[in-house]
Amino acid sequence: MKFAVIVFPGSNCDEDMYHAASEVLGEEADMVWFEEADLKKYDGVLLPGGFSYGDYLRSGAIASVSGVIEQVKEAIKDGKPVLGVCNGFQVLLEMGELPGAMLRNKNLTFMCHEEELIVKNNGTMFTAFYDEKETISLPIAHGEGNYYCDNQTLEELKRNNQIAFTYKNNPNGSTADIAGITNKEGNVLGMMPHPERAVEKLLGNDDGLRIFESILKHWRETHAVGN
Amino acid sequence: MCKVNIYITLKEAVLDPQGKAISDSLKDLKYEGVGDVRVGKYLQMEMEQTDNMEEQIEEMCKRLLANPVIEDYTYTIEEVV
Amino acid sequence: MCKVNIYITLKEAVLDPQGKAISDSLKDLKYEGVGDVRVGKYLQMEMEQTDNMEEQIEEMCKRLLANPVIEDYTYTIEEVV
Amino acid sequence: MPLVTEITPEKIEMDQLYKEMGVTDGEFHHIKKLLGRNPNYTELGIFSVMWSEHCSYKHSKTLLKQFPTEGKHVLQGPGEGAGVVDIGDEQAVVFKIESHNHPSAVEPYQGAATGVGGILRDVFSMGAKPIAILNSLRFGSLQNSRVKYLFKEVVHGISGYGNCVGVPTVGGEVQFDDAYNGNPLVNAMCVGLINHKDVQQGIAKGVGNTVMYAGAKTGRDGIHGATFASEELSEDSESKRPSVQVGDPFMEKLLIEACLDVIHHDALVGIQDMGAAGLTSSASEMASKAGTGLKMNLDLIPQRETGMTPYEMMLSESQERMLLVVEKGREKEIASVFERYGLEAVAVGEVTDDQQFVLEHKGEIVADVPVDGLAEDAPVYQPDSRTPAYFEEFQNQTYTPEIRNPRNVLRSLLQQPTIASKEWVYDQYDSMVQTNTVVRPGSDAAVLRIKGTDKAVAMTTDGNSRYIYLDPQTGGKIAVAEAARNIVCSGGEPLAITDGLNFGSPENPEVYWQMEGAVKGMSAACTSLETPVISGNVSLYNEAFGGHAIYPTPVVGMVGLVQETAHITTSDVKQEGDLLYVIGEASPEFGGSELQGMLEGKHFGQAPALDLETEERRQKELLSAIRNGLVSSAHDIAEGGLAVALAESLFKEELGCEVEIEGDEVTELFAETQSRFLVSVKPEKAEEFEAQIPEASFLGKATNNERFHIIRNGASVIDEPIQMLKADWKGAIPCLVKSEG
Ligand SMILES: Nc1ncnc2c1ncn2[C@@H]1O[C@H](COP(=O)(O)OP(=O)(O)O)[C@@H](O)[C@H]1O
Ligand SMILES: [Mg+2]
Repeated sequence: MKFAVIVFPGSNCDEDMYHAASEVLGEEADMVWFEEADLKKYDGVLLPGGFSYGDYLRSGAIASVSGVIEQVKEAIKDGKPVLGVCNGFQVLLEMGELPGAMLRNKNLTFMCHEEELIVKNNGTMFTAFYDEKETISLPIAHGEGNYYCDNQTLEELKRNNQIAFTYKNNPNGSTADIAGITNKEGNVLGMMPHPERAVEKLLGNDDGLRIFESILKHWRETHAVGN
Repeated sequence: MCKVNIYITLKEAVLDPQGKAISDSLKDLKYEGVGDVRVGKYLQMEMEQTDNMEEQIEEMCKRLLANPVIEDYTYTIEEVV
Repeated sequence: MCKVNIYITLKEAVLDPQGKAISDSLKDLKYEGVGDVRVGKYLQMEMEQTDNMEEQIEEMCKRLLANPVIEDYTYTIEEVV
Repeated sequence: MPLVTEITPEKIEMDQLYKEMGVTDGEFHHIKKLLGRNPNYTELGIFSVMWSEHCSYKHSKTLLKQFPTEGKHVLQGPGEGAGVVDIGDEQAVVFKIESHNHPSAVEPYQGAATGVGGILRDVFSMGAKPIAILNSLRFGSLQNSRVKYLFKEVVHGISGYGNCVGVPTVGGEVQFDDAYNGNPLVNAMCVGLINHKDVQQGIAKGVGNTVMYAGAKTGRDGIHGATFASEELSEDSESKRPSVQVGDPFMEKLLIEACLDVIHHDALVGIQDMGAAGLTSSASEMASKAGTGLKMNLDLIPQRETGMTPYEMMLSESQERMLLVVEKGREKEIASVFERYGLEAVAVGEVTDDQQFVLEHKGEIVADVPVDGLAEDAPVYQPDSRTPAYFEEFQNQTYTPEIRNPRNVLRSLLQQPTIASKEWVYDQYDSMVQTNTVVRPGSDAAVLRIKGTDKAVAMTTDGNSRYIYLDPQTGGKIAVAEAARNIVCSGGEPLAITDGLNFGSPENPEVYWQMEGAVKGMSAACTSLETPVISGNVSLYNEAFGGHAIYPTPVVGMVGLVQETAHITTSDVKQEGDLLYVIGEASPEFGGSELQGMLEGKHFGQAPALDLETEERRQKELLSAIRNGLVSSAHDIAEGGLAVALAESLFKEELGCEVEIEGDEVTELFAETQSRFLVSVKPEKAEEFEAQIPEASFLGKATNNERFHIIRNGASVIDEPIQMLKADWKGAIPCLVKSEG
């Protein structure tokens, strides 16, 4: 499988995402500079976390109108898996590909530590390797991770089973403890916690690796390659 | 040349933790008449005057400057010489 | 009850990286007449009317709301019923 | 800004205007002699910043010469942007510490943020990829509302900048003491990783080559910053406030990427960041190092504001700017590297052969001064030194604390902000980005793996200024030894240090005496622990209104090499049943201790003694036991003594302990005797461990009953639920920060 890791000006978890996909998962991956991307060549798109454009104005806002975005929309339409982590989640929200918006953390400070998550939906192409209701632990690192949506949207998210992860102990004030959601079609996942930071035992945690493995499994199943 | 003043505020239904923190500290500092505080953005933008200026500003606000899910915006245009 | 609108802006000589990034992005989006953008804060504060209101607001701005090292502020007071 | 160009050279001399720039009568005459005429305003400005303490080290140069700077791992000692140390496999680490004390006292968010930005540039201008940031902070009492504000904003500033540029902030220290009430210390350290062949130099070689300017535009930021950083804080600093510079971490991130690209370009000759004294120091230093001259046309400098004078451009401390020297005719190639990141790189001058620093503006020569005059001929002073009366007095004092209830004492100690958990601080820092952080903040040293190898690097900052105040020489030794202990406890071999020397006014003979002693002590420890000084920074005149000098505060930033990731060790006791040992005996040493401060409200008496031979031997023995896989956890015994070290080691897993002590209770529990370690060992390794470290004495073991239990002569001395102690320790700083006042 071939992944594109989109690099925006000021992206800073791009290399981590690349490392997870290529070195740890062992699949092909490229870091593609936002102006030079040709996403047709890729099977999946990874929108990295951290920051982009200094997170000026609102996190993810400037990236969400930048040059590569039309192609990301194409990829989504084509049904390719698109994973947005942290800043990538914020970009997807700002693009309108996922419902809702991010507010500043309830306590107004940036926070970086591991949080326990509950897998709410293991039926997605991103979560197949988890058990339903399994508790996993992933690092968070954000200042604007307080997920907001109105009641109607929340009802819809629940009805469509779009909530992928919730926090066990809501750290940031997110509506309904939401940590990650998918689009209706199920091929876009946005999540604040960083799975790419938790793929190696040496760093203390590999709970995040199964997200990447799930994507790969799904791709293999849908692209039964005879070799 | 014009100066466009854009005011971006959080929608009423959206909680504003920053506003709340400010209001709380003002009360701590014994400013007793203070009630709710809401924090928004105030953008000052230089812009060349054109015919469809308002249209353009509306568009910028919708596309980039404000996030319609959580924010409202208003603006004023001043001419400068 | 009053509504106090407070506008906090960066002092003129102070760098505004955020404003610059926004202005660059608007230019990328082909809003060509756009020049400098400066980002400030817009606070809306509820406050009970008192005699020394302006004095109080001045003081709040200096002590807490604005950072006098790099920011200026102005405000308006609206009465609400 | 006044129209400074209007002031004539004659008037400068007549009205002694040079004094306003911090230039003394003697220095002014020296300048006149160097030029053979009177300097104009721009030239004088250039001299004033180059000869400021910050750039010229005029009051500290003779001391700095005492530091050992060479060693088998050192590839580049002091002199360049940062020092370089070999870690094998053709790789090296590059690191340096720098202070931003004065700017942070005035505008804490931006002061701290730009401190981080500046130290990053020092490292990536060497060609190294920044892999970690550490921060060493000192504040006054958190009861004070201004201090609370400074503390919060400094931490926000570091997190705001560091998180955005994507370099993890992995460690540091924060100490609180009334001595810093008016004058906080903000020192930031950056560690970078580089391949030997990529090491760059800030050097303007090759007559005719082009000088290029890259990055942010020049504005009127921080003018006088460099001189400001060398003046005592006064009421007047308030009015200098607008000169505070604002950082743009987004720009910095782009600059990092562009610079790490450009170093691979063969058209690049030299590269240097614009730090203190901006264009002036970067340009003149690059020329001075190459023995060349340099000519710039100021009309070509990218400017953010209109009508800037040469003086303003040359003294501006706008952030996120770099100066490059590139082969003539290949400017476009270099510019295109920067363009990709949306950055501007423009030619602004050329390298000349006359060893003059020449500036042109609007068709006129506005400055023409000898390069060496700015750098090498800068004045050097040998300040007077005098032993303060307090020192003699302290030498004759013995202090024995009297306590009634060790349980309450322990609980209070754990809540002292200097001892309490710093999680409130480091939770705001992204400590994991770049996915190398194996040991995050909270243990003795941070440890980062080096991708593609089985190696790791350990890093820490340390420096207990109370000991240094009591006895600069001993305290200086302790600072280096403590840093090394933290590296060793983490499984690393100490390699080298960077030093941040923060003191009061060197013109005060008693302060200078402190400087002398501290440097002497540090040098001795560096020599015996084989950790040479490869870079550093001096911040003087740290005196708040009324001439209250801070405690002498040299900070040691140390990096060590962990040979194999399997050696990585943390301070947390891992599981029930593990055996607890202490290496080194306690003696009744309480001068400068946390306990003394808590009970007496001040520090006095003798600093704890340090024997460097013992220190070195114990460190070597412990490291080899760790490498042999015998040690499950290791923690140095520091502030608060054994009781605090033991509690800290049990918090993570919330284990209990059953420990038996002998001898004097207060000494055993709370003395701050040096060169001691608390170690836990799996039962099956006990025999081998004891054979390797015969000096280790058995204390007891970790239990699963969650009680912190200490016994003496068969009776319980302390018996508390570990969760309660942990809550005391974890809650103290958040509680102080939130409280009103
Ligand atoms: N300002 C800070 N920034 C990041 N980490 C910090 C800071 N202050 C303390 N820490 C972390 O907290 C832990 C304990 O610090 P400290 O009490 O100074 O340890 P030690 O006494 O072993 O040097 C260390 O891991 C340290 O890196
Ligand atoms: Mg330690």
